[in-house]
Amino acid sequence: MKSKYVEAAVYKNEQISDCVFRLSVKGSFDVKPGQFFMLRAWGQEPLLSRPISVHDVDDEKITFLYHVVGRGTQIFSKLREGDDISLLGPLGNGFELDMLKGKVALVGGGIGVAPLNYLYKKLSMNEGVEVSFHAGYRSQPFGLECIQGSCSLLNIATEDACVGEKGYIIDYFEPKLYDIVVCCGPEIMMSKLIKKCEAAGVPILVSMEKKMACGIGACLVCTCKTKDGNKRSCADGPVFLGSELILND
Amino acid sequence: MKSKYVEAAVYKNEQISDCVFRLSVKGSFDVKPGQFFMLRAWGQEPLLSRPISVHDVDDEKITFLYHVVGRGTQIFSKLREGDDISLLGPLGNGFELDMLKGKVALVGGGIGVAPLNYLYKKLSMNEGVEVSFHAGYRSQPFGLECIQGSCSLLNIATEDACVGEKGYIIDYFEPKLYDIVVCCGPEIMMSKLIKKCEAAGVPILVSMEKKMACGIGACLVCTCKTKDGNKRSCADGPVFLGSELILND
Amino acid sequence: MTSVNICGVELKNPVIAASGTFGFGGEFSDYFDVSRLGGISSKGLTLAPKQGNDGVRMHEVRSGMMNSVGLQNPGVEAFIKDELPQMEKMNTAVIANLGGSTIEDYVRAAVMLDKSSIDILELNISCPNVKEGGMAFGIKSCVAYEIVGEVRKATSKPLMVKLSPNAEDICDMAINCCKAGADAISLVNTFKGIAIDIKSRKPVFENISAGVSGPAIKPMALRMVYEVCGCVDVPVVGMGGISTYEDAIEFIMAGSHAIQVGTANFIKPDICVDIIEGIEAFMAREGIKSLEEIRGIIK
Amino acid sequence: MTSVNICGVELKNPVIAASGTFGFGGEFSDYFDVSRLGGISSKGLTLAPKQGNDGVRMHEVRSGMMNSVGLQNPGVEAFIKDELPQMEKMNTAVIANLGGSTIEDYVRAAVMLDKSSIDILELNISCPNVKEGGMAFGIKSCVAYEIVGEVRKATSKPLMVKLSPNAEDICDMAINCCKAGADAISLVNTFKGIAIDIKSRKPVFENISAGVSGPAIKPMALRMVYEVCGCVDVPVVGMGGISTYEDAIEFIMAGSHAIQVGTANFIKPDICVDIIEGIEAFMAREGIKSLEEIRGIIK
Ligand SMILES: Cc1cc2nc3c(=O)[nH]c(=O)nc-3n(C[C@H](O)[C@H](O)[C@H](O)COP(=O)(O)OP(=O)(O)OC[C@H]3O[C@@H](n4cnc5c(N)ncnc54)[C@H](O)[C@@H]3O)c2cc1C
Ligand SMILES: Cc1cc2nc3c(=O)[nH]c(=O)nc-3n(C[C@H](O)[C@H](O)[C@H](O)COP(=O)(O)OP(=O)(O)OC[C@H]3O[C@@H](n4cnc5c(N)ncnc54)[C@H](O)[C@@H]3O)c2cc1C
Ligand SMILES: Cc1cc2nc3c(=O)[nH]c(=O)nc-3n(C[C@H](O)[C@H](O)[C@H](O)COP(=O)(O)O)c2cc1C
Ligand SMILES: Cc1cc2nc3c(=O)[nH]c(=O)nc-3n(C[C@H](O)[C@H](O)[C@H](O)COP(=O)(O)O)c2cc1C
Ligand code: FES
Ligand code: FES
Repeated sequence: MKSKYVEAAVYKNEQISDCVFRLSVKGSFDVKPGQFFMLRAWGQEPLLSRPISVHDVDDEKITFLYHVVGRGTQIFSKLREGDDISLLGPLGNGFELDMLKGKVALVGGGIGVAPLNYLYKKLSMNEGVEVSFHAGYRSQPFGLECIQGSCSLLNIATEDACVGEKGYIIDYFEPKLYDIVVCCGPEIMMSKLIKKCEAAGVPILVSMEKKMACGIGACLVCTCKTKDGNKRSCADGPVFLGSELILND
Repeated sequence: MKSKYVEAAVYKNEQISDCVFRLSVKGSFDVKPGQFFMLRAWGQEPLLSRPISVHDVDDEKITFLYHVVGRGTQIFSKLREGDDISLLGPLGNGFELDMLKGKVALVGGGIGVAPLNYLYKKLSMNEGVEVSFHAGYRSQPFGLECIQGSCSLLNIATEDACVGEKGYIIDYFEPKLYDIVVCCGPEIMMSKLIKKCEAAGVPILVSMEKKMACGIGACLVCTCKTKDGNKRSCADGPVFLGSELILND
Repeated sequence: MTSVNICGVELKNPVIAASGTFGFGGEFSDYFDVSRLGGISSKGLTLAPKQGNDGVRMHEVRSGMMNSVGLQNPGVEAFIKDELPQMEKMNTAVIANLGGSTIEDYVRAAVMLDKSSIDILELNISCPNVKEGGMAFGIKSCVAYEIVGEVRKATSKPLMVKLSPNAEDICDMAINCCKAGADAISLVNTFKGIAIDIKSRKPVFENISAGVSGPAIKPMALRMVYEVCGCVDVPVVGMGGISTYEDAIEFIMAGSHAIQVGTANFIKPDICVDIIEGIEAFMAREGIKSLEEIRGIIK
Repeated sequence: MTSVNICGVELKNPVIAASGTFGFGGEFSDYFDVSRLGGISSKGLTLAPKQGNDGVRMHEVRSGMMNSVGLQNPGVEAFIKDELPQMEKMNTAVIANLGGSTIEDYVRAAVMLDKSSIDILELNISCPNVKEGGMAFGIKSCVAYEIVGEVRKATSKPLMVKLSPNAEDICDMAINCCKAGADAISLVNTFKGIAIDIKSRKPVFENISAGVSGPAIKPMALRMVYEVCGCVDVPVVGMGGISTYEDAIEFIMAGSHAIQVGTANFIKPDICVDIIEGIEAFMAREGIKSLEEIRGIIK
């Protein structure tokens, strides 16, 4: 699981929804769910590589799910089979599977489902774990291929009510029913859910997305405020216990 | 022949020799031989577009021949059919076909043969013009597909003697045999040939390659020193009479 | 409404083509209707015609370019006779950009321009590519104070002074120019930089240094514009690396009344139109009626 | 031979990892053998531990980035106890980068470092991201003179003073630092810039301004290094936007004894090795036996 800088080749890159793409890269990678890679598929511009979570891994490739939002992800969206891409990783602490026992709820918002897919896959191989999946989207759901049909409980909410409940997934989510909650989504969603879980006395793990430069813990631009001082979300995170974090608002 | 900024699609891009590629772009263009386009096949970096001469034109496409030397031409070399490319042009004065009568010698050095191909094609359709072609290369010749077999006199010299005479083409070239000479190649080659032609009293046209920014005559970074003051090689050139130019050395 | 008023001159929108990057406007009229522009700042003029610098004049750098044109221009007299008549017909504000190397030359040229039909005189005290003294004006506030004062006496045209980012203290410089009579401030001109050709082991430029422009300089330019807007009361025209409407809005939010677009004109000849339309669309989207609502809003 | 001598310290090659971009070296040892480096300049230290700035700390710009870390660091004492022992084992020159906001703090920290095993003390008088006074040291030569003089008295370690590109007059600044006892000069630190979030209509950074680094600043940084090399006799360590061996050679040809690589470490963790190998290959190709042959050759 040692982190490396490697140059690899694109296996497949396909659009799976409005602005959402799935990219697979050839190679064999040993990764913990919740870890990420710094990806780069260009020479000089943009200057920095882009942090993207691991969506899936198998023997011959690693898969990422990404939302096209700006310069870097736009370049990713144009990649074709065989194109060069460099990967730095795996990075970050990832989810501690040993902590995830009993009734585990995975809660994803939008592109936040990306890392939860691989976590789900790993968890569902463990004994004594009962996983449920809760996903919220603005509109059409995506990234649920592995989960649909396999997960005993899958709740979906969409803001435009095109699938599942209408509104925000966390409004339909009851922490008390679970032993532990894992959330990945927009910061505002995570902070609301942390409060809800705290009120219910249920522990929650979240994956923080801060802007990153080095990705390996050296530059200190990606810090999160925690009760224990500033922590680097790339190296000490991106996964934090909700109870550790000091969130603004 | 009005210059425009257009976004077009790549028709074909193929490597034809070591570091030399031929790129065709879809569209119908009305161009004078010796004119060029500012090409851009990237978003932000490099900042400036790249000036490339017209190598050939037909009803459905325009063709460029280019040498991969740096950041921009490297990006060109990776283009594939259907990719986006923008073109600004045609730009520059081009060759005045009316001046080219009688025995006309076209002398190209390396990638300098690029614009001479299209000039050859146009000239060979004119009555009363007898064209010969003289091309020098470091090693393997390229860009002579139209000329080979059609041109009554084709002389080649290569520095490594792999084809034709060994050495520099201008050392095998006798201006006195011609009514007018046209040269396109490295600056040092053109300035030597200008001297040789001056000594022989034969007029010569050359195509100057200066670094360009705007390509349309506004920024004044591409000036050539002439006996008539500084001239913009993008708008007043790139074709100049050898006798006009003040060359250093 | 995108219209703005700069020292009494009404611009239909805040987008001005920057000096030295747009010639006298003619070259660009082939590509778009230049009357769309808020204004055009002419190629830098000098009293006498100038051939400009020898040697390499341009070198590309990361997200930018360096130039060493050295104020090649036909001189003020020829400008008024041969170029201004065309510029007048372009139906946009005409700004004459004036450079020089002695106070006397500046003043004599200003007197000639005063009698012409130009809308605004942009005094370039900052060209880094002229050897003889041109740069010093833009570096020391006291020198700038003197020259602006003399030119002020020579003209009743609206006087906009263009600052160099190489000034020792940009705010002090702006304040001194205003004290000396500037009606507006524009900034920034190019940053002084160098480049070396490692093969020949020589500087790329004969003058050694040259002026850096383009997106690379934007964060620094924006900072200087913000600082100057905070310390003078006259309108400020910001520039430096603007290539998108977002960049333009940033400069306006930092306090600029108008903005100039330079190097970006080389990316796409009608990029100014993209920027104007982008500003209009942004205003519509955000419900902004007048640029005043957002000008300097970050303060 | 790529080795160079900086104020008595022998570096195996001229490539030093720049402060704030390389932590204390440990994070990078996973990716390459850090003993390949000429040296490592530590994350900027202060007397007391610092949590750094709040809010957004990084914003990407064209060919560069802006940072507002604000000297987050464990403090000099913890550095000496927890980090220095590891750094010593890295078999490369250890440079302690020292920042601060008062002369007293600088002096007390320097006294502590004087007793440690560091090879060089790099005095950062130029951090743009610390509110209380940190910046002023780097702007006015007279203030710099005073602080360098006081630190000089406090330490017998080789003293390298790191200049800010925001200095009013970079040459005067360098000369004053040398007069006050600097054994070497390094430059440049980051350029002061700003960025605005046009959606929220607010500056991106809580401190409003932040430090710009990366390839975008190279032409300006190289110009300043060239100018400083022309006016001081001590070794100069150049930096600012270096990301290739060609960039490094340019800085050496401008007169640098050694160079530092900052932001480029984020592009590829072992980019310093590419630069070292590129310099070696260039020297071999061009028949250069020692960097002295090309150092300052453009003068
Ligand atoms: C640990 C981690 C894991 C991530 N995993 C995924 C993933 O699996 N799939 C995915 O689509 N995205 C993921 N992201 C977010 C992704 O990194 C950003 O969307 C991407 O960097 C944007 O790059 P861009 O060049 O396209 O956009 P830019 O042009 O750089 O910016 C566009 C917008 O995205 C925001 N943004 C830029 N960088 C980041 C960042 N590092 N984090 C959050 N927002 C950012 C900007 O503020 C801006 O609003 C992850 C981020 C982190 C830190
Ligand atoms: C009017 C004109 C017509 C041209 N026609 C052709 C053509 O048909 N085919 C072709 O291969 N090349 C042609 N060139 C040269 C071509 O423009 C350059 O090779 C190209 O811009 C290099 O871009 P780059 O990004 O790959 O290299 P860069 O990384 O920009 O530079 C690599 C090397 O090329 C040199 N160079 C850069 N720009 C120019 C330039 N504008 N002119 C000359 N040298 C330059 C640099 O000094 C450097 O040594 C022409 C140039 C001009 C001015
Ligand atoms: C090729 C070129 C020539 C220039 N000539 C002048 C000039 O004559 N007078 C002047 O005041 N500024 C001149 N400038 C500076 C620009 O007007 C502008 O201030 C600067 O380039 C920064 O803006 P930009 O980054 O948008 O280009 C010139 C810039 C370039 C690139
Ligand atoms: C994230 C970051 C943190 C930095 N922290 C420090 C610091 O603590 N002390 C210091 O002297 N310079 C610091 N710098 C400045 C760099 O050491 C260097 O001077 C500057 O970035 C220019 O070089 P570059 O363009 O190669 O990055 C920092 C730069 C960055 C990007
Ligand atoms: S991105 Fe550099 S420390 Fe996290
Ligand atoms: S490239 Fe601008 S005038 Fe020729």
